[in-house]
Amino acid sequence: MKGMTIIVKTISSWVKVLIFIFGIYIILFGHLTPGGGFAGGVILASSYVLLMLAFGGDFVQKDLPLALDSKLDCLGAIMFVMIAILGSVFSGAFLANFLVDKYGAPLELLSAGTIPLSNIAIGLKVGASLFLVIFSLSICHKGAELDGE
Amino acid sequence: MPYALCFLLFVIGLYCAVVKKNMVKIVLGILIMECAVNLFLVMLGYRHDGVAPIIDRAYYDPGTGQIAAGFINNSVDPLPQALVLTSIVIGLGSLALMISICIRIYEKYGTFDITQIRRLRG
Amino acid sequence: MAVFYILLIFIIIASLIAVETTDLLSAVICIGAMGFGVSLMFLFLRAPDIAITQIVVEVLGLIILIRATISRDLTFISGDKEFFATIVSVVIVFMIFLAGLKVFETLPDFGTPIFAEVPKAASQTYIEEGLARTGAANVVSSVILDYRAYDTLGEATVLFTSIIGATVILRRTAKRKTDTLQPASPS
Amino acid sequence: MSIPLPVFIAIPLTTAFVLPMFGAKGKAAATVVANLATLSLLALAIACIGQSGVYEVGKWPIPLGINLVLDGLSSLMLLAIGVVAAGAMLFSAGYMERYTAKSKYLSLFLLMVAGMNGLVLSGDIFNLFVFLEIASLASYALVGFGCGHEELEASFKYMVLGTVASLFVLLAIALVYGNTGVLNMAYISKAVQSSGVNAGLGFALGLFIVGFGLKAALVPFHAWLPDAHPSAPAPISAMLSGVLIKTLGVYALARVVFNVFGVSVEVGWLLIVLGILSMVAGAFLAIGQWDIKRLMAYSSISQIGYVVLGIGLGALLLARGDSLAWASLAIFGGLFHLVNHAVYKSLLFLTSGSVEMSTGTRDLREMGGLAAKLPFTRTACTVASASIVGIPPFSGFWSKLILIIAAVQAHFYWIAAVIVFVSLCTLIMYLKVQRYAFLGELPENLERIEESRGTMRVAMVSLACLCVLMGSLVLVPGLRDAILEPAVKVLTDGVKYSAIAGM
Repeated sequence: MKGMTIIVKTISSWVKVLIFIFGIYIILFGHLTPGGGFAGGVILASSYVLLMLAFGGDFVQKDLPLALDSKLDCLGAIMFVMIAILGSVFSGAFLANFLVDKYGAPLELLSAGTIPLSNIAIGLKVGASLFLVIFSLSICHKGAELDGE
Repeated sequence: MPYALCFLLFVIGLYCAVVKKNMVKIVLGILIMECAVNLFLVMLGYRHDGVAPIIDRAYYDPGTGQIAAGFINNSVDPLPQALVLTSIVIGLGSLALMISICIRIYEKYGTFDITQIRRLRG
Repeated sequence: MAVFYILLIFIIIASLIAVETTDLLSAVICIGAMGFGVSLMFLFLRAPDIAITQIVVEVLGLIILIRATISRDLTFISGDKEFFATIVSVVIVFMIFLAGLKVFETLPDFGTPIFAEVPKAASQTYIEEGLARTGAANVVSSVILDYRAYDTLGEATVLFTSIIGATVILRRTAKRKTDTLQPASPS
Repeated sequence: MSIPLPVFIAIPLTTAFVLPMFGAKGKAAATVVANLATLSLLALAIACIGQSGVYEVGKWPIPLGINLVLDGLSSLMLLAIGVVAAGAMLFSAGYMERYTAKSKYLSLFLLMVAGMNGLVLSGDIFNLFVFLEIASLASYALVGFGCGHEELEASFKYMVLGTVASLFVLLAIALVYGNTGVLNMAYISKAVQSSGVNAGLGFALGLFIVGFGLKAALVPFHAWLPDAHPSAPAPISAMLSGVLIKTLGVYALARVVFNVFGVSVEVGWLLIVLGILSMVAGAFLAIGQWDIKRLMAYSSISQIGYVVLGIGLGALLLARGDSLAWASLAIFGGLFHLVNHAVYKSLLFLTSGSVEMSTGTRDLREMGGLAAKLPFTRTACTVASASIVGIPPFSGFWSKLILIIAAVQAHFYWIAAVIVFVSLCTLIMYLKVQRYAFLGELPENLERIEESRGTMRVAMVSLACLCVLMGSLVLVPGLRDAILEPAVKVLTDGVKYSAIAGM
């Protein structure tokens, strides 16, 4: 896939950073304002999709190789399961919020126990996996070898 | 009455998924059905002149830890919203899988028309 | 109230056009319009969380859908299945619709949620105690990530499953050719 | 309760999330890890026999949180899933070498197992839907795993019907929530008892029956099964026919009908009619098939009919207030047939996979005389066929006998006649398999074939041994009281399930 004109490239390389930061904001403030891990993760993915559309697939491959992307996907999922299992280790029940009341006061950024951590894990997972699938779909027709074996 | 319109949307999606013979149209029908169910769930929790289930500083007293009665008595139902969030994600996942299958079938058969894709007898 | 009717009728018209148009790309764009209508509807229904999620999902979903339809030479496909089958399906679907209309009389009226009528409903507890017990000011967030976090674990797994499934479906070579030690029968 | 219930979900999920990282080089290690996971699940399921309990996830009391419920029916299903998953996973270790992306295959397999385990343990109706979707999505992808023409087509058909079924279930859940305001199944049951089944709940029940019926491939909704099950790789066919349609279809249906809404005469008759339609139509369609896996897939429709017939008969008798003993006998027959079918149908699909791997074809007309070349496969296939046909002392005989006795005692003589008739049809179709595949002349191009070996052989032989021993589940009182009786009691108790909710 070839890239677009220089104007589009320049603008989207700036806009991409803004979208990325906005996605991180949505994830981190998920327990206080509308949004959360899922919406933020989709926004993270869309920033890379924008980059892919503007610069072409090969450019993004250098920035975020598919192998790394697929590992990030697994990593996010494992993080979430680990939070769940740690709940049963520290608090005696699967998925228990074992960090609640340990830090922060209500309505502050650092509060709500494991909820922000879960948001980060989900955001990572969703962002990586959605980018993975869109990228796979876009290189599919070129006959390129996917990250199989 | 809004419920009935929502159900009409569901039925339109069902009609599209059952009757159309283009694979992408079938996928679109399923998307419409999904949207209708999500909308229906959120509508179940709506309250006239309600407020969104998010506590901001106007409703919260940090000193006593009390939540204002204006929030407790007027908030819309948060539970269906949580369910819909889950079901939207499920919908996106199945959309991705379905479109992948569609694209591969198009590669193999060169068409989206399910009446021409008949290697298997039903 | 009026805004809900306007939006619902807009959504229904958009979906009807999407169903009946013969051009796939227009159909996909109409689905996009429907999705944004639904997103606005969520906003007016006091569900900003879902409105945000719906809108970003709609954008990504449109990208996926357009990927499927664009640069396909055969986008103009009209017509339905055989006439008889169509009539039968339409009749069945219409009967489901008529049966469904009766059902909505049993629900509480629009605008009076069920949890207000049920004593000690879970939703009321979430609203009253959610902040104190979980520390999250966003009650929806406290429900999906604490009270019902098990659902969210399942949801993340669904996404993981479908992505693994999609990459499996899209891979180039599926079967090895090395170990066919038997003489292949002419099929 | 000694075993924390989330283990049943946590083990397969964690393994499935780790496996894709192994990639191509760690294929052998990935296979070992996946087999360890399924074996440990089997061990845990055995340890759970006879236990019961409720686990509140995240320490939230219901109805605030989600609870996991282990009762007789759940532990029976867990056991069936554990046995079939362990056998199929062992078989895939050798069989799946033919395909690429094996680590992703293993991951999807475990996700499917996790979905089914989560479904049978869940005590919350929306949570049940989420796990149903996990298992379904994994199975859609696995049906299309070969990426050939037929596989993709079957997968698309399966996926469209499956997604529509899931949306019906979701709409039903929304209606139930709109009417009762709760999602926990015990609380819904309590609310239904106090309010009665009004139009909204009745419509929801109809949607549930259609949705789960689509997943179980009962006859008006069976269109996807004869394409999807043969197209999948053999171990996956074994999983799909062996446990998936039962967990997603029959178990969920039984749970909703018996424990949540309570039985009624109409629903009982509906289930009986669906069951008989499936039995007869499936058997007739199966006899005409020449593709060995397609024949077995149609036979699955027929056999699932027996299960639904038994459960429906029980529901009818319970709703009429007839003798409890005959109702529980009918349900006993249905559930015992469910377990039997899980074991012998998965064994049959594994043997068909072994035949296909050796001969390279699935067409019965191109086979013949394989008995000398494939002794292990032949023995396993004969044992499983004898079971499915119902030759005493194999297990299928006992479950059919129990169903017939229950039907006769309830004065439904025609149902007993239909059961005998369909058994004869089953006999014909499996005699056909034996005759054309294993006996007769060996075609020239099959002179040099070899028997499958290693783990595939181990899997087939152990399942065949189990098939022979299955009869003891009903003949040995200790085993019967430990495994089947509690499951029957869960269904006959009906809406007493709501006791979990407290007062």
